Amino acid sequence: MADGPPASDAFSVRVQADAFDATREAATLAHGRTDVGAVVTFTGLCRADETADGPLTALHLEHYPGMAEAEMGRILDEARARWPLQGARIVHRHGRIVPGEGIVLVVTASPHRGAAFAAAEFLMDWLKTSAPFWKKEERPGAPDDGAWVEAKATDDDAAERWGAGAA
Amino acid sequence: MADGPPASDAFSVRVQADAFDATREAATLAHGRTDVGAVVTFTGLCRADETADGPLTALHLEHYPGMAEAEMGRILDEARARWPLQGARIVHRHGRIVPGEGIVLVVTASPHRGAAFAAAEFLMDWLKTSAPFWKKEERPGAPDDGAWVEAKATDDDAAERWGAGAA
Amino acid sequence: MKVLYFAWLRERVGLTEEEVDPPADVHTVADLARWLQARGGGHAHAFENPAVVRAALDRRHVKPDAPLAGAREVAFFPPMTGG
Amino acid sequence: MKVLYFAWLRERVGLTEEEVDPPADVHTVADLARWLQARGGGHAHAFENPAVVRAALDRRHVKPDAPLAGAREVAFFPPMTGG
Repeated sequence: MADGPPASDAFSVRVQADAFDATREAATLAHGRTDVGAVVTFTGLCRADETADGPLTALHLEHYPGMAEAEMGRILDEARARWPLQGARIVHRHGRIVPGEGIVLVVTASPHRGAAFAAAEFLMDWLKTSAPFWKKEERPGAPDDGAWVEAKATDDDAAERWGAGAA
Repeated sequence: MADGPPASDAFSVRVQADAFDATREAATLAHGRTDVGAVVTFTGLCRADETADGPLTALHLEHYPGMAEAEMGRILDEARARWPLQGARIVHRHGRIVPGEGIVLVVTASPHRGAAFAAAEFLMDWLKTSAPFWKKEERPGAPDDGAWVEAKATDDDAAERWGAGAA
Repeated sequence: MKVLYFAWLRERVGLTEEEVDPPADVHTVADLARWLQARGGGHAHAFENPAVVRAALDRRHVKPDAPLAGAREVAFFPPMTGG
Repeated sequence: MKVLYFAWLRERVGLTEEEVDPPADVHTVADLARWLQARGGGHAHAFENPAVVRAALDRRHVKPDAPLAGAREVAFFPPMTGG
């Protein structure tokens, strides 16, 4: 802990319209520390998928300001209660996001690799199902220029495997 | 795939004495691509742990040149056979590494987050148990100035859960 | 009581938020959804399939049987698709 | 046949590698380890507990019962601790 950032900075959640720098976010979490053994970063990116209605040109992310940050903070607290984390960060974008850009970033730091991996997966699984964000496709060839993305049953399953009561 | 790097560059293993830039390695894997949905990076760091013999001042990593790269390549091939990866990179350092520095880096890119996470964990678990690297502690207060790190049964268990025959 | 709508519920209702003053027999979140649906028009369209509508009370997820009991802000939205 | 040693096996043997010419009855990796151990000195110390010695033939992991059969490079080392 000696020269690490104060505990309050080691854990944070953020919602922003701007692109994030996954690399810098991860670097700051362990920077100057000598007690971290494992850092896991997950970046979820917008993919340029193509359907019968043509290519996706962007995703529009709508969110519930205030609740989004609160819910992300609750998910982070739940992860801290389950694993020995030294730091964790969630950055989620809103607004228009084009293919190739990052949508969400999760970073976890722990003395042990198993905890860092598990916590990162847990955070992503719960973000998918409980953070109040909604994606709408921008697909110029589609009816109404694109539809709301539907929630996947597989995402619910992924979140459920961590057990009830989370987040 | 359109403007991504050629497939041959998307998958690589490297052993080096120099420090690596985790952030840049991850960035290059998805850079300019619009088909990647998830990037997971794992960084294993040298920790400044303290025992009755005093603080660890460094780790010395010995490796088997030639076999190390070959074995890392075989592990990577096994991961590619198991998950739909668009890119993966393993960088492992040898030589003297001080607390706070990275020892190993694994990056995986996939259309799907589950595959990216699973492949990164698989790569790390198998690296721990099958890549020919050995760590010796530099601990000035200890007999002989430090001992060889002993393999952990938990690492074997972690590798075993992926099933026999890997790597 | 302030009601917020998100994603396609917002589009169907045609409002991001509105102040409502439901009658005394509207006790739960599900009661409120039914009462809003009964208004017809965009509201009826938004709430036509209650099974796919999620709700939050004062920015916390709740089940349909949650009592409104003094909540200041109720939000309705489809299943989340963030991450 | 070239034999390589790593980590504490290297330290105990006192060599990083050596050329050896084992007799015809040395068929397997385990046979070779026993033959090396019988040399005494650093070799005896290195191979005193065969259960903690791992081996590779031509840069691939093998079990102790693997036949040497024409291998050019045999390596002995403790369980790996990379990653």
